[in-house]
Amino acid sequence: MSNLLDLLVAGLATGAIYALVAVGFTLLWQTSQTINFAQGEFVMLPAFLMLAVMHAGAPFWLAIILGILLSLLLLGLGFKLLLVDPMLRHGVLPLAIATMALAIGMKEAVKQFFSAEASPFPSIVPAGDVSILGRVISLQSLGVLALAIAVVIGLTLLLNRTSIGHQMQATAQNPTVARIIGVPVERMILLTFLINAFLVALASLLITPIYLAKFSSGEVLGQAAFIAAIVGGFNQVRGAIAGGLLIGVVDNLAAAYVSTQYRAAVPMVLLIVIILFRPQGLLGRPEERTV
Amino acid sequence: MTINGKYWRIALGIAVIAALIIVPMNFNRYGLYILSQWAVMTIAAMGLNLTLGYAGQVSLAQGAFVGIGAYTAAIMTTQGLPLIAALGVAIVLCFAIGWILGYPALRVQHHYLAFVTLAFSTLAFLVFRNEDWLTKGIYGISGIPRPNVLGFATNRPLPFYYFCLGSLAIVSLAMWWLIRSPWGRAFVALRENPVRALSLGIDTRRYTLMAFAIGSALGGVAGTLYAPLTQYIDPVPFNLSLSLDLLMMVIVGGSGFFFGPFLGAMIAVLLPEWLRFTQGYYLMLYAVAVMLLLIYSPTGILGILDRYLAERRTKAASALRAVAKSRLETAP
Amino acid sequence: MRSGFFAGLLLATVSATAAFAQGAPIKLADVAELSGGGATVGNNWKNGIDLAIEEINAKGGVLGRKLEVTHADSQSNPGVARAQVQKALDNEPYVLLGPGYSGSVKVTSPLAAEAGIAQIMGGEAAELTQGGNKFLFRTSFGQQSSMPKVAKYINDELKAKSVAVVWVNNDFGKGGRDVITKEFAKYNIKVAADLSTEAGQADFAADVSKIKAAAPDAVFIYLNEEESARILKELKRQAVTVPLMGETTLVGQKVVELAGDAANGARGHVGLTTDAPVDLVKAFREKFVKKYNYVPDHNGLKGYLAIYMIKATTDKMGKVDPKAFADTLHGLTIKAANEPGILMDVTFDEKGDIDRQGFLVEIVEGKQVVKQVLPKLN
Amino acid sequence: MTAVLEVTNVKKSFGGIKAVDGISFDVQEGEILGLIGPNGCGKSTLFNCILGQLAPTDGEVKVDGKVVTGLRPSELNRLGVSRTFQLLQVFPKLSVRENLILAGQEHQGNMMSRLFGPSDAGLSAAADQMIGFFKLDHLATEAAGGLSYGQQKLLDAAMAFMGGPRLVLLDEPAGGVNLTMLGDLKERLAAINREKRATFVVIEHNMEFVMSLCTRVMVMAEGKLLAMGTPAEVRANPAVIEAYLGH
Repeated sequence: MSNLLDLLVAGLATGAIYALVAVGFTLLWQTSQTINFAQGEFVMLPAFLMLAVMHAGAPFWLAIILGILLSLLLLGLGFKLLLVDPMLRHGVLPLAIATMALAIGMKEAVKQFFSAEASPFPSIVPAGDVSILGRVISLQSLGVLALAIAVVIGLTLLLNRTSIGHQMQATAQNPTVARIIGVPVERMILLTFLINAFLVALASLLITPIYLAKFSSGEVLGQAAFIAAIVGGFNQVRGAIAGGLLIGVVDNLAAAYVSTQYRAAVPMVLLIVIILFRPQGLLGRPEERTV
Repeated sequence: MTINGKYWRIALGIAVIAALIIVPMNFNRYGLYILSQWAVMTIAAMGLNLTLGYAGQVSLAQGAFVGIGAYTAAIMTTQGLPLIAALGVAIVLCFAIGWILGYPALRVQHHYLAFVTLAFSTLAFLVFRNEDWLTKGIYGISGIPRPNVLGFATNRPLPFYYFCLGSLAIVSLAMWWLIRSPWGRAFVALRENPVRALSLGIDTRRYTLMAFAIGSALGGVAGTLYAPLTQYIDPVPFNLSLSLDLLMMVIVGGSGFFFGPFLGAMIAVLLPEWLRFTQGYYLMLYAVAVMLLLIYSPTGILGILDRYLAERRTKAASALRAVAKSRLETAP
Repeated sequence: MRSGFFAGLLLATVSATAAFAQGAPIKLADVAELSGGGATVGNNWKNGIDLAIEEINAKGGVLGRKLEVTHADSQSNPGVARAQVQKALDNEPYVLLGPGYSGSVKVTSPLAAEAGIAQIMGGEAAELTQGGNKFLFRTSFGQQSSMPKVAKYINDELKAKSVAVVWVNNDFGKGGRDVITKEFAKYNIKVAADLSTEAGQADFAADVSKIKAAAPDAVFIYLNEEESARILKELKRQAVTVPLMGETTLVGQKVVELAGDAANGARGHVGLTTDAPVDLVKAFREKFVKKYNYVPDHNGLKGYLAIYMIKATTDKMGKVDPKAFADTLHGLTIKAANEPGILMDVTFDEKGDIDRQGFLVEIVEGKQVVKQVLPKLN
Repeated sequence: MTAVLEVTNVKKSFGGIKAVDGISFDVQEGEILGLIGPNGCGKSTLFNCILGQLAPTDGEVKVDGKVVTGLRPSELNRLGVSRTFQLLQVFPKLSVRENLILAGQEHQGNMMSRLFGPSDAGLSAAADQMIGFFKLDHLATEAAGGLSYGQQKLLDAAMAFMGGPRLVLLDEPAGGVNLTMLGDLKERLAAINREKRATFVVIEHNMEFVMSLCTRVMVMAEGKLLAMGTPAEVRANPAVIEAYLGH
């Protein structure tokens, strides 16, 4: 039983990471029908940007700020202007495939220009542990969990309580109508790309001390985030959060109780079951099909 | 297309086929190996092109089907069974699994389908790796024999290349027949406009499943050739990246074009060769090139060609129309 | 398109000129995991090769002839490795170097044997040298020589009766796991938990809690560098205090760098390490860091040694003879006193396996400390 | 005379909005029924419910006395119910002839004969006849996407007739078609109606077109049936004038 509790806590900590990555993923889908297959690599890159700034001699705090700014520029603005905008008219699928190519390109670029080796990364959360109800939990895990909760609250407030949020929701639901009623649709779409870039940079900052900075570290993360988004509900921020936490827990329980050799299979089976029986996800709204 | 154009195309076709038969006779073993690999990958990409390019259903599982085919061939031929038997089993197996995998395609589209097939890809890899009793797990299966075809041993690289080329020719003819048949027309209808297709009596469900099943079966065919080509297989080559590579081949060459996979596979197999001077940068350059290509032409290289020809035709047609119109206007 | 590609292929064929003309460079071919999952392995191996060749050429080469190497990328894929090796062999190199992955070695070694060209590779799987291939040589201990030493240590020194085995589920990890489980059986050591993990796995919480639940006397960890670091951190977090034992990677410099404090107390058998208490190895490490700006793992050493194996063998023959190369290297003992580049005395047996001294080390305050030197057998 | 189509109390709501609210009517063999009404009154939704493209919330649809609610559009089509769409729905990359063969091929043979049989499913002659009938002769091998809008509209209609349907539902066949073409289209539809005893239901905004082509006209407003009668009766109906001229 105590073992189970440990696994749940560990699963939630990992799941919170997946959730953070999945949230941005669903935002992009909602406002601009972008399936970003490079989302995992988007989390991998900011850490390297920060490391590069530090190698140039800057202190950690400055590296964080510059790293986030560079992420906004490259992964937000650059991604939208250079890839999404010119591709969007071709439809969902070509864009999705282009992001697959982008993922390969990003991994290779980091490997060539930085290193094929893993690098350690400083932690903004002190590396200690705390004891809660007799469970030892690392501060890093708590930090990720706290941030994930903060992001949900922050995003929910932004979307539901501010006029920008209402405009974003209008854009997500029906861009044509939104444009007619005077929503600056283009600016709202750009905003979601920037929010996504900010989220992945944050995720990178929190995860890399645990996962290490490596060119390939986005692969697992990206896949887990997709699955989380689909399982939770592609068109809901809270769905992505719930999906992330669920996948984290399921993965840990599978490793403990099913088989370590097949642990990777369990989230996949969950994914297939969800898609077959509840394609809108656990918390998602069904998307009315016109057929 | 004018009569001249038609003859010119037939002549070009014959020249290419003759070149594929004659030129490699002087090739070293590596050249033959690469060409054989190209033939095998083209078959797999043709299967995916049917699913994706003609029927419009995205699949990230083609690599897994190549794996299923390869393991079927490896397991059966190392037990002393002939490759042709393995081929039969692989086709039936992949067809059946592809059919089942097509069911999600009836419920969901696009990205969901991509993830279902991606999940399947991962599951297949895990089975290849974990089921030691069947697949010898991570150690792989070695000593896969090359077949005797019509009494000829294909141990040497050149005969084996001809075996691959012959298989490619058969598959190409079958595919040509398929896409020119009413089925091919139905697949295109399915991709272009499923709603309209339904209203014309086209059973989109059955055709979708067929597109998946036939495409997957061709993946299996490619796999049964892959195993004797490398003579050793382990689970690693059949992970997700093979599926992604095949997808890129179809997209780069030209999805929905008959010759797209030929071109795409050639680029993918030979690109490392051409870009060797770039050292480690070639994958990066490839990725960038794919993105640029997709931005410019989402239907790949042949899409560019097609657009160019279409523009020329439209220009010619509108010129004709202009002439006809001016005649009408000047007529008394 | 097509004609360009044929022209390219023809060019490649024609360019295989007379490789062994006197005074012309000696051509070596390397096929390694320069991209894909084994990129770390392959790039270290490649850099080690380049460093050694640079040194040798700076001193006038081998028998007065320069060494020249071409690197090809196997993309960590046996199918590609086979193609690249085929291509390398078509150009008739003096010796074939690589690959590093055992699976890739398995598919390529018959080709090299058929061509009669010696292949010096980085694979460690036990079975590679068991098949009677007369042209295949290791650069490091195979698992069949290192694992018995680990098992003996666990039995004699740690006095463990039950051990949890954590391994990465690829050919490297599975191979090691299979050999050590057999060795454990000889000592009647029970495998308390048998945990397969994925390459690139980030989260070891579930694995470690399984280890805790099994309550073994020791844990044997056989993972790649990053995963080793992650599991060490997790073991520390979940307060697992039993001895942690590994082979080469667990106590490597990279793991210590990545795992920080959590690496303290980890022990392992090391065949090749840049931390060996051997002056020549330390000098190698300095040269490598100076050139490439990072500390190599044992694959960097393997690549470096491969080149000096070629040099020593060729010097011994007194001529550049690819046919006699393998015969000469079998049974050869190379002494570091005569050939400093070989770093430590080494003997090759008839199977192509090596005999060299090894070390048992422990991480103490972030440093590798050699607890025991396991001498060369003969 | 038997009723080819019987629609009984069909309802369809999206969320809380009732797009079609209890419509009943029937169409006799050989009839041309016009369906008119302001934009958004539920005409196209009704079409989609009849044709199985949308599942009706309630109600029943019969074709030739057989209940067809719940059948898929493709199954309905093979029973002889065909349609066109409000927006152009030809296959732009296929040639005109290929478009027509596609429209007819599922009414021939079975899956196997469609795979192993001739490439045109034996329909080349029928397609060419249809091409001639719609006066598209010079365009037979052109890609459909390269045709003018009016020509595509003709092709779209021609495709609906390839399977030899008993009942055809046409959704704004005249929309965006120029005057000359419009005359052609009307004349062709009338000819098919006469020669093949095909039954039509036509949604159209072009009053002149509806009134001159149809034998009976049905008016919908806000999801309900407003009026039904001959063109003259409907034209004189005050409720219809009210609905069209605003509240």
